[in-house]
Parts: sequence; C-alpha cells; structure tokens
Amino acid sequence: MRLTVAASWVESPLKAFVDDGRVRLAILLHSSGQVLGQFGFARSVDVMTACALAAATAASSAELGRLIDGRPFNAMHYVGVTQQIFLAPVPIEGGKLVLLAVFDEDSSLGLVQLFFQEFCATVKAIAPAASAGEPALDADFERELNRNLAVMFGRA
Amino acid sequence: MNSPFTQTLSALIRHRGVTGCMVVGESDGIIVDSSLQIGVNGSAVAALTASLYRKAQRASTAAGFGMTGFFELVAEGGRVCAAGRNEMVLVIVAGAKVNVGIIRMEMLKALESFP
Amino acid sequence: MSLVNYATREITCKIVYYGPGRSGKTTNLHYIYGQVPAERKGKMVSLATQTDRTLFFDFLPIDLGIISGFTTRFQLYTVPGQVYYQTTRRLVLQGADGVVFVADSQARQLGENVESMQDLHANLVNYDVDVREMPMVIQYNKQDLPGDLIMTVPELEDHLNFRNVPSFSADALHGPGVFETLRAISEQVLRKLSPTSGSNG
Amino acid sequence: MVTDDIRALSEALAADPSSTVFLQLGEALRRQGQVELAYRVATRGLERHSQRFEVHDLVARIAVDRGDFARARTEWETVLLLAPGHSGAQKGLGFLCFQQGELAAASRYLGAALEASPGDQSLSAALDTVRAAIADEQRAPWERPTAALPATVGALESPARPFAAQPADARTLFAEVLGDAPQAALLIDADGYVMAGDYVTADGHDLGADLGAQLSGVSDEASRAMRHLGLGKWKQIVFESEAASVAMAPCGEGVLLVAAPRTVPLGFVRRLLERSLDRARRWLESGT
Repeated sequence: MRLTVAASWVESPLKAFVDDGRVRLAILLHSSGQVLGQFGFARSVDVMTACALAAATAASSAELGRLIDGRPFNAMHYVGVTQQIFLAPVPIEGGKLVLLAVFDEDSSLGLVQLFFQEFCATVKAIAPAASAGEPALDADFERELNRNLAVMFGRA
Repeated sequence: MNSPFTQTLSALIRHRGVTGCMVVGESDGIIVDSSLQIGVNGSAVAALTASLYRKAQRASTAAGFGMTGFFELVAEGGRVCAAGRNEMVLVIVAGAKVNVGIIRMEMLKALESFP
Repeated sequence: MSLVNYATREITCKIVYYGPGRSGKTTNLHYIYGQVPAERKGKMVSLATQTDRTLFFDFLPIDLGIISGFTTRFQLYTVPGQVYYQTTRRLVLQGADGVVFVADSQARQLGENVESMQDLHANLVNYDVDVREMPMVIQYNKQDLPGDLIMTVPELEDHLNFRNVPSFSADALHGPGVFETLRAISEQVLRKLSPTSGSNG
Repeated sequence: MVTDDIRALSEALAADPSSTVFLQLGEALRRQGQVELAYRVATRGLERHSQRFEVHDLVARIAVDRGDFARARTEWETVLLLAPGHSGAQKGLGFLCFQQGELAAASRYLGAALEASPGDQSLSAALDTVRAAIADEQRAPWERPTAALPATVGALESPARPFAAQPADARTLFAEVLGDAPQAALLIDADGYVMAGDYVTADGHDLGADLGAQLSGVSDEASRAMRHLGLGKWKQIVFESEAASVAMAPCGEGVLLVAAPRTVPLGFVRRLLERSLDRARRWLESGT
C-alpha cells in the first residue's frame, strides 16, 4: 500500500476516489504546492515536483480563465500517450485545494469526473479549518538545524 | 442544437420503458448527445456504462471472441443496454420490464446510421 | 503554510526567493543544488525561457534532516523577476512560509530593487498575509563586483530593510552568503513551529 | 485493476531490482489474470536468478496460463534438475504430459508428486483421471467420453480432450445442462478462479482460468456501476461478440458464465444461463 498523508482526514476520500475511479494515482495538494496526501501507484512519479508543477498549472489556468472568461477555469484534462491527468480545484471552507489524478485506459475522463464530484463533496464535509496546532519543534531546535545545514554544505 | 444523433435518440426515447438514451464516447465515457427523462443521471450512466462496455470489449477480445456488439446489464431496478461503433457507444437506460428484443434491434439498426 | 504531519513526524515548508530580474535568485538555487549531496535533494526543476531566464519558477526540494524528531523538508522556489511577470510571482508566492529577498547590489539596479520589494509587499497583502509576520531575509547579492558599481550594504539597508530583517552580503555565483541566507530563513521559518514563537504556525 | 499488493510489490522491485520480490509480484499478477505482465516480470527475474528453481517454477506456471506448454515443460524440467523431487514441477509435468497425450509419463510424474504430497486431493483426482484415460485408450473410439468446448468459435467443430486441474465432478458439473452442443459454462469465484466447469479448445488448451480472470472483471465493474446508479443488484449481463454470445450472472460469492457460438440465439443462451445457475447453486449448497 502506498499511502502518504500529511493530514489524516485525506486518507479515506482519496482511497475511495482511487478505487472507484480506477485511477493510478491521486494526489491532494494545497494550492501552494504542498502534498496533503497521495494514494496509488506513485513509483514513477516525483510527487513533490509533480505537486509544484500541478499547483502552478492550476493557478495559472485559473488566472488565464479570469483573464479570458472573467472567472477561473475549473478542471483540466491532459492526454498523454498512455497516461492522462486530471487537475482540478477542490473547494473547501475558506479556500481551495487541488486534486491531481493520473489515470490510464482502466479509467476514463467520465469516470474520473464522476467520482471527483463525490470526492469534492466528501472533502468539503470533512476538511478541518486550518489551525496553528501544537508546537512541533523543541525550543532549542537551532542547534540541530545548524548542525544539519553544516553537514549538508560540507562545513561540519 | 441538433447533432447527427438527435433523430436517432428521439426515436429511441419514445419506446415504452426507456428512460434515457445517449451517445457516449467509448474511451472517455463523456456524453456526445442524449435524450433523458428527468431524474436520470446521464453523466453517471454514460461514464459507468462506457466503462462496463469497454471492460466487456477487452475481456471478449482476450477470450478470443472478437469485438463486442450488443451489451445488456439487467439489474433489480432496470436495465442498461449498450452497443458500439466507431469509438462511440449508444447507451439506453430502461425499466426492468422493457421489451429488450425490440430495443436491441432498434439499437443495432441505429448504429448503422452512426457517422 | 508549513505542513506538519505529527503521525509520520514530517515537516514541509515553502521558501520563495523573490527579487528583481537578474538579481541572482536562480543562481542561489543552483549553488545550493551543487552543494547539497544527492540523497538530500530532489530534482531541480526550472521553467525557463530559451535564454535561461526564469519563466515561471525554479523549484528545488531539499531535506534538512531530522530536527526535534521531525524529518524536515524545504521546498525552495524562485519567482521570475521581470516586471511583466507580476501575476506569476503572485501565484508562486501563494502559501509561502518564508521569503528570501535577493537584491542586486549594483547601484543602477536600486530602482528595480525598491520596486520589487514593493511588489512583494503588495502580493503578500493580496493573500491577506501580515507582512510583519512573514519570515523574511534579505540577501545583497553581487557584493563581489567592483566597488564603483555597487552600493554598500548599509546603503542598501537604508533603502530596502525598513523592517530590519536579517540581511546578508553575498556572491551567489561563488557561494559566499548563500548558506548563511538559507540558514537564517530556515531558522525564522522553523521558529514559528517552536514554542518560542509568539504565534505557532 | 492494480491491487494494493501489486502496487507495493512493484515499488519494492523498482527500489531493488536485484531482489527476488519479482517472484511474489509475478505470482500476484498471474493470479490476477495479468498473464503477459506476469510473464515479463518473471522472465526478467530469470535473467538475474537463473539458478533458482523457484524462478523456473514461476515461469512454468505462467507459461501454462499463456498456453505455452513447450516453455512450461522446459522450465519444469529445469526445476527438477535444480531441485530433484520438486512436487510442483512433477505435478505440472504430469498435467502437461497428460495434456499432450503422454499418459504413461503423466502417470509417472503425478504418482511421484503424490508420493511427495500424499494429502493433495487434486493430485489424487488428477491421477485418477489419467488412469481413467489410460483405460479409455484401451476402449474403442466411440466408447470414449467426448470433450468440452473449444475456446474460439473457429475451432468449435473439433472436440478436444478435457484437461483441467479440478476434480472431475466439478469440471463436468454443467455437462448435463450443456449437452453435446459446443457451449461452455464456468463457475468463477470472487477472485476470478474457476470453481467448476471448463473451457477447452480443440487443441486441448484449457482457457477456463484466462476466461474466468478476464470476465470476473466485468462482474466487478457491474457491481460498481450498480452501486452508483442505484439500480439495485445486477442480475445478469449478456453480450454478443463477433464469435460468441456470453451471459453472466452472480452466483454465490462469484459469477457464473455461459458462452455459446454466435449462431445460438441469445434467448437460448439466457436459458442455458438459468439452468446452469440452478445447477451451480445446488452444487454450492451441497457443499461440494
């Protein structure tokens, strides 16, 4: 199983979307390009880079939509030789996330769109509001940070 | 706006028990044209039926039976029929008591007129 | 928006290198890419024009290792500096956890630096970000150029650093100042996730 | 559909291509009916691990699923060289020899396999079948039992010798319903494995496993469609293809399918399905 969730509430709707829609990979990301969760066959995909590019594509096409149509474009669908991608905003309370789905001939655009609607409804219902959360790092985290950076830059 | 399928669909929807008929892209499951009674979720029927049809097509080819022509799924609450030609699938949603023999003949006949 | 996964103990943060065209933002990333060992960095993606000017952004994910038990990753982005890429800059800035403002120390670029700094503030305001809360570092790049071409750090501070954020003199092409800049912005961004921060997150 | 197991195994193999995780991946793919993919995975693994008998055994089993009996035979013979007495290879060679009419060799291999695994009922059933076939050989041709359905309609006219790994009564479960006509019925479990019935080509290839794996996917797809369309449970699927008419219905946890040449009227195929369903349900209820 390949499931990586930065936020645990993402797990169930992503899995349902991948299973029902027969998609190979689905990634839910923040519009800044950060991965919230992924499910599916991610072996051949550099997920972090895919998210950076997906967020940029989603953001630029929304802008293009505003420019041309006065409102953002919604979903995008790209067709490759063997793979297709579907990229669409997922509205949540007070903002939006982005879903990137990769699928092949086991699925279809129609199926992906169909299950995307269900996915959006579920996510909207369960996505928690952003919160500050508990402090993650120790007060003296700088020591470890400086040591790690020094090692990275060969200055240790 | 009329499509090349409008006349065919209008004729099919008039059959007793038929609640929806549509022409769907076989590979993308997207509706090309449709005639639906209220309450029929056209895009869901289109996507799921095209997927089923494709699956049957692949299984049939793999089993050495060749390409699938007519396909019918009978469920407790109704039937879904599909028949394909040139990357398009003609889909019909009907009640359980429809005369499927006539529907099948009409669908196969209608396919002949597909571009 | 720093992403903290308490279950897998992972932190991911987004740092944006901002500044006027040709100030050395991409050069910073190239230098970091060249220094960081392969296992601690991802693929560097550059969406650039045919003449290697940044068209949309450069992207470099790096792994800072384990800090307070959390695997800490930074995603470094640059924005295109040219004035007409205003919309793109705003898009890249979305969700940033920290900003490195890379200023061009050349005297003739002062106007561009000031304009870019104003543009940065306007874009942050556009995202309802309290500019005073946004971790930021200024890097005065190209300080290696002949003295008659560049402004001194104090002169540049007067024009650009009205928030009195940490600043560094740099020669991004050859490395001096790049590491210090990254360390400073990392510290500021991560401090927001520590108990010493006034507002966690 | 790619299962989670297959995803995980693929990723593990990608992470370490020199590992032997391809054995599990190949097996998982084979079980899921993705025979060609399984074959590629296994033969690539064989390039790196040619001295391991498990790899030859996997390739052999996949080769059987692909209908490549010559390759299967070579591989199992290699297994016996590397691991003398390997009961899986003996069993496989027993079936292959039987399928190719080498009844004495089949009996020898199966006998040896049964000695190694005395509790294996499928082996004792297979050995009984072989011995019965040896006895048949000594009868007049018109006294021999006729065989099951050829796989493709092009081959429908020439009956073939039955060959399957199932117990004889399961294999012939639908014989009465189907009669002598070139029709087939298969009872497939929820995982796509054949439980009863067979599907044998004129040249003796049993394609039941392939057909089961392929068509059980249609039933999964139908269940999903019904879930989302709110039409209740699916009761029957019928489709006509260039060469055959196929009818399917849920049966127990699995699915029953009937195939007949296209010349057989669709209504009749449905009737066959109903009758076969009755037969299968009774058989399942009897706990066989």
